Amino acid sequence: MSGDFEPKIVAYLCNWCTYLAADLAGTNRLEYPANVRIVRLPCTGRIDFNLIIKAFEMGADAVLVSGCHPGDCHYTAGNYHARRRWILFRELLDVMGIDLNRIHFAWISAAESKKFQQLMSDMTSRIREMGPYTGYREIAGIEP
Amino acid sequence: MEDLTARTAEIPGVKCAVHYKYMCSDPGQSLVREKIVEEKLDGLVVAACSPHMHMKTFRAAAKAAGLNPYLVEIANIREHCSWVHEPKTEMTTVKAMDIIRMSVNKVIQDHSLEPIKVSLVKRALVIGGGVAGIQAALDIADAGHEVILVEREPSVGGKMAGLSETFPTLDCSQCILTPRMVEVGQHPGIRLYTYSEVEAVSGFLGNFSVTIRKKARYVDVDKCNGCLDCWAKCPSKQNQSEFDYGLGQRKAIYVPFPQAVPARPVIDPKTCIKFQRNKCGVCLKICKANAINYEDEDKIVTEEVGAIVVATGFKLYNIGKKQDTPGIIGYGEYGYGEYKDVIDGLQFERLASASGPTSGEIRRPSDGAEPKNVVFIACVGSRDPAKGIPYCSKICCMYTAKHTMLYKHKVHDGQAHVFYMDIRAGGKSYDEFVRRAIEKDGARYYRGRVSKISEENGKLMVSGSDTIGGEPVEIEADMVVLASAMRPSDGAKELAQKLKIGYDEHGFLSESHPKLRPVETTTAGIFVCGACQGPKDIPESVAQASAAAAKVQVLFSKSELTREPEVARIDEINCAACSACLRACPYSAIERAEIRDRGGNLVKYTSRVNPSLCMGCGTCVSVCPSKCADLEGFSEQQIYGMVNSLI
Amino acid sequence: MRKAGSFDKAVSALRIERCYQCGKCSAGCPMGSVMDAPPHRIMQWVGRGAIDRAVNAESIWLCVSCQTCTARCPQTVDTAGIMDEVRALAWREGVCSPAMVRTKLFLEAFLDSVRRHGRLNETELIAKYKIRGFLSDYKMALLLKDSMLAPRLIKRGKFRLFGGKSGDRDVIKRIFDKCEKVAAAEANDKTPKEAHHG
Amino acid sequence: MNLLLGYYPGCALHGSSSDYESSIQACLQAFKIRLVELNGWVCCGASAAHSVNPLLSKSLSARNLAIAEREGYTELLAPCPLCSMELCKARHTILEDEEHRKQLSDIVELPLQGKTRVINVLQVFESIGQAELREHVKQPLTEVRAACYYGCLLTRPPKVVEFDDCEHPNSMEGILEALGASTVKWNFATECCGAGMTLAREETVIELSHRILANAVAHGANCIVVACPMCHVNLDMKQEETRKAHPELPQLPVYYLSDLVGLAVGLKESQLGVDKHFVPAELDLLSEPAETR
Ligand SMILES: Cc1cc2nc3c(=O)[nH]c(=O)nc-3n(C[C@H](O)[C@H](O)[C@H](O)COP(=O)(O)OP(=O)(O)OC[C@H]3O[C@@H](n4cnc5c(N)ncnc54)[C@H](O)[C@@H]3O)c2cc1C
Ligand SMILES: Cc1cc2nc3c(=O)[nH]c(=O)nc-3n(C[C@H](O)[C@H](O)[C@H](O)COP(=O)(O)OP(=O)(O)OC[C@H]3O[C@@H](n4cnc5c(N)ncnc54)[C@H](O)[C@@H]3O)c2cc1C
Ligand code: SF4
Ligand code: SF4
Ligand code: SF4
Ligand code: SF4
Ligand code: SF4
Ligand code: SF4
Ligand code: SF4
Ligand code: SF4
Repeated sequence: MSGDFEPKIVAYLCNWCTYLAADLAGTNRLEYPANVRIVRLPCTGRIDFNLIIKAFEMGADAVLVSGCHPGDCHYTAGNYHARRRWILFRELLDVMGIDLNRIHFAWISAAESKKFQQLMSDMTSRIREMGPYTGYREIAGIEP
Repeated sequence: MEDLTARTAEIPGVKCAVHYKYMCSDPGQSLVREKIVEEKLDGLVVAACSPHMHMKTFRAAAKAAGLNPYLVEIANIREHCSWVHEPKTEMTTVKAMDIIRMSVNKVIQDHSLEPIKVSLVKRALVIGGGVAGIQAALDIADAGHEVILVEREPSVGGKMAGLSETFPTLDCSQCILTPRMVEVGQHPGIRLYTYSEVEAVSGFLGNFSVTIRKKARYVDVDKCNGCLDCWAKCPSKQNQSEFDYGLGQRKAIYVPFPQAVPARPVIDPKTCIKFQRNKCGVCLKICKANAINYEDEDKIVTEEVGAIVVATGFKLYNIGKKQDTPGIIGYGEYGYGEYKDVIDGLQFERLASASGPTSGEIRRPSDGAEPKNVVFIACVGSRDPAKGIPYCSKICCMYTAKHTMLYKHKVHDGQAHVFYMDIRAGGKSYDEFVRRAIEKDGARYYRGRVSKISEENGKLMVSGSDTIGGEPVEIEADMVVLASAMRPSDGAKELAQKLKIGYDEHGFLSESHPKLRPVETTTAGIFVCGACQGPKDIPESVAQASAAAAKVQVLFSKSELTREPEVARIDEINCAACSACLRACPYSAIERAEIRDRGGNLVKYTSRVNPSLCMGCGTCVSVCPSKCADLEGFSEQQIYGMVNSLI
Repeated sequence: MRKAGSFDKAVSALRIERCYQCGKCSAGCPMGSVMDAPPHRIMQWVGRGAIDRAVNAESIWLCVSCQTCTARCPQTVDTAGIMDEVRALAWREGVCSPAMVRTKLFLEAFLDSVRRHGRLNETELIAKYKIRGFLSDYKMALLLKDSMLAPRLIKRGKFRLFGGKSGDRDVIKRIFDKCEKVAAAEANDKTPKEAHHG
Repeated sequence: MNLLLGYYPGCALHGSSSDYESSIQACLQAFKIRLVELNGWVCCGASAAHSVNPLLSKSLSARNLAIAEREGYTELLAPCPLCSMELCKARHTILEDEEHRKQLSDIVELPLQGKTRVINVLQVFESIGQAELREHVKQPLTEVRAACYYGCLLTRPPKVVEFDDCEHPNSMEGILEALGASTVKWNFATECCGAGMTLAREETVIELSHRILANAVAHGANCIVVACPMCHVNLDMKQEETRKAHPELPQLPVYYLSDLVGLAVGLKESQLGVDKHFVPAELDLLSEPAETR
């Protein structure tokens, strides 16, 4: 563990699935580290590339994007579009020099509160070990 | 808590912050209302539980106090914070503060929104007049709404009108269907367009405009009194009857079957002597009502409707060589179409039907003899990926069992043999029904497929397998009945494209969700029922039809439609009209539009969101390369605002 | 459980796992009625890993490779191809149902001839097959059978006593050697005998 | 036509089925189609090779394909359907599976691309076309009422050989009708005769052959037409034994398709090798009722 470092994780969650899983984790009192900040979105289809960059720009150490399982999208195909775009983004982000290990995609349904809890714990300790993300600021030329 | 409240009050933009233990309770809500009025608030953040619990509650409270309900945000500090993190630690408090700050930053960017109001035509269109369409039309009409029923054939009734007796109760199909057909024909709330097809559809939920082509009947339905004298006298009588699937004959002027609704004939110009050789004209002379009109032409009518129910049913897979779809392959090895005594299930229904070409006696087509050994083969086409149809047709196990019973009841010394792969009889009293066919009516079941059928001296040699006995079996049959796969009816795909609804790789129409929205399509206001959505039997078709009708009534129970205003909008001035959004939108809510100046000259093209169709998924926002699409309630600015506040 | 070896790979490429035991292959098989285990049963055994039962079946030697099963299989299993694979496995392992030794001998004689000449020498084939067949089961009838045909064949000029020879006989031998080496390697690749059952 | 085709005779045509070879050679000559035998071809291994070592089977066929390619043939005629099917199978593999292609090329010690298409005798006549066939006819075969027998391999497996409808083929009927012959509808056109089992399982082959012959007779045929040396062996050479087991079966001449084309264009029985058949097959016999034969 690297000292006192507490990572900041921004989570973009689909309103109909993973956001509800997080709610259920609450109802079930499933404890996990308090490092995540949840942003509610109507659908993972709404998540664009800029939002991920924005989070890093604002000092996030990692970003989570999570929505419904394939085929379960509340809006029929939004998560499918998200997945397709993600394939493109990956390349782009990679070219830009963004550390892809700091971006995590997941499918978590409304019932999978345990999975949400697990992911939050795992992600927090993983990022804690990786240390603060300075890469983006370096790329963007932002003063730390 | 008090500490949080104090710190919240310090966030820029916050006018006041108050603490109350049960904000959602009545006293809590009145506190909210008081503060809104007292402090003249133009935004409200409730830091409490999940928005899924009480967003509605607080929006209502805001509205009651004169604040636009879409200026309310909820900071979820319970489920997402206090219940899941170690209590009373610095980290937990910091997170709670972050959540509140994020919500405040979001509410600052909120707009007043008004629910979208959509007018509503309370008239429904039902496409397809099989048992499903009939049921849906009657249910909607009985609820007091107008129905327009469009049926492609000269009569309503669909496949069920041609069935003999029906599983699982063996009641006579026509006995139960005919009264319903008559009801449809006479219902004051139902306008029937038979021999008609939907040509085009435009508009959206509540406001569809439908163009219908009424094919030329050459008989004026209004003048005709249904005496059928013309039918009796028409000399052109040796034409294959579509209704009897080629086993019987019909005249050139005909009703498909005696109980047809409407009981008005049509002339088939392809077989009418008048049309072919300009002779005859008997029907014109004989008709006292002056209803015959050889000059009749197709007519186009337009109807406005608020909802559409699609019930276009199914057809059977063509077992013979010729196929209409690439990738689907015929069963050359079964000789259907080459050997007259190899027939399909619907043909057998006609043979067994009292109103059929043999008056219900089982006679084989080739020579009219009573077949003493009949082989029934299940899963013909179905569950056969090599032929292009991987799915189970669901009804054939049941109707095959039924066929063996009908056969045995009519030919007491006959023997029915069935080749099957699995017996799929899941349903109330269904398996008992199959057992009855085996135990009481003596059908012999062989578990295995048939490899080939060939004809030898008037006998059909059926080479099959008994995989349980573990050996090939050969049966000399007098007739073979193939339970061929159910496929969507002709033109279903084209219709789906007109309606902008989905269909699967086999052409069955797609429901919005297989479990929770089984009769809705992804297009609001359009519903599906019956076998057009997937293989199903009569009970299921009817249940689904009633469900679709109920959904239509839910829609029609309102005087106008309101929709959540959190929809997308496009900056039309800057839109590059690249159509990326249009293609990505799962609801086809975006259309291409023109911007014209006052002189009517085209300035530019743009994409435009139809707020009546937009469901607010936000896909368009993220695909737009020029950042011209945005989503109310989750706008770019709002989300940035939230993320910004993390610093 | 058997270890996944080259046999499993080969039958999997021929889509054994798609077989749903409909029996259509057996129903159309010209040899189905004389087989001890019709093709669908061989497929079942192979599918569930009871390879021992499959390699010991008479059927695999009765199959005439007519492809009827493959052409009609609703699940696009290459049934005839799998029959070949099972037979080839039996061959490598030297397994053969006693009643089928004659067929095996015939194949052996055939390949011998091709290996030596690059082409089939029918006289040699028949002579070898008959003598070996006789030695294997001492059936005089077999030895005599068709010997009546031979003179008539020769009379009709339909028989070339000294069949053709291919010019590149060295290459042929190398092709045989290489293929047999691969087969031998595959035979080693499979798990020991006792693991053969399902 | 003036066509040159690569020619893969296979062992049967150079062995006991030499009459088939003379028939094809003579017949195609009449249409100015020249067959050039592949230099140094090897046996395809027949059912023996793929029975015991599928790789060997593919390799032997691949060797022949490689030779054909080296010699620049776009089309290779393999009159024996078993050879033809084996060659098609190997070519299918070569075209679809790069890794396998490399392995085979390695084994056969020649470059290998699958360029040469493999065709059967029917395809040659089809490419000549009904019109040209009709033009060449000197003696219309009006006495012939043929049962066209495709056997099992000419059309199977459909995805590999890509020829005609595998359940109800009719290309042979089309060719015969152009010669003025009539054909019968019957049920065993694609049922297997037992093929190479002749030696090893004679009883079975006799039963299978009997079904075929009897069905042809029952449907009014006065002869059977084949395009396969093995079918000919089982139906013609073994017919006497079949009739011993089934005495009610009348004698039925068994022609190669090329025999009939040749006879129709005016070639003599001896040129084609028809006189070498076991069952007498002179054309004028066909006008007599079957019972007297
Ligand atoms: C051999 C057989 C036996 C059966 N026996 C039984 C039984 O005993 N019991 C049982 O419960 N079920 C039975 N069924 C199943 C039963 O037939 C179906 O469940 C039922 O007919 C489905 O009704 P439907 O209205 O969805 O479709 P359909 O009956 O197919 O009706 C669809 C109607 O829509 C019309 N149409 C199609 N396309 C268009 C278009 N583009 N525009 C306008 N109109 C159009 C058609 O003309 C038709 O009238 C049997 C089926 C078969 C094949
Ligand atoms: C092991 C298993 C797995 C399944 N998996 C699937 C699957 O993967 N997919 C699928 O589609 N379906 C599945 N199902 C089927 C599915 O569970 C049922 O179809 C569905 O639950 C039926 O819903 P229901 O509302 O009719 O009945 P229920 O779920 O039984 O609900 C009935 C409710 O009524 C209440 N109740 C009962 N009597 C009274 C009374 N007298 N007064 C007041 N309340 C009463 C009960 O307490 C209960 O809450 C599965 C079923 C089982 C057994
Ligand atoms: S068209 Fe005339 S004759 Fe025919 S049914 Fe109508 S009224 Fe009667
Ligand atoms: S005019 Fe045509 S429809 Fe009328 S009676 Fe004559 S044939 Fe029949
Ligand atoms: S319902 Fe029965 S007969 Fe029909 S496809 Fe399914 S399993 Fe086969
Ligand atoms: S009872 Fe259940 S498990 Fe058995 S056949 Fe019916 S659905 Fe299947
Ligand atoms: S928000 Fe979704 S439904 Fe609305 S227009 Fe955009 S993509 Fe279509
Ligand atoms: S994606 Fe953007 S630029 Fe392209 S048409 Fe849609 S709104 Fe206009
Ligand atoms: S036909 Fe195909 S699926 Fe059916 S038993 Fe044979 S191999 Fe299996
Ligand atoms: S290839 Fe073999 S198993 Fe298949 S049908 Fe022919 S003889 Fe039977």
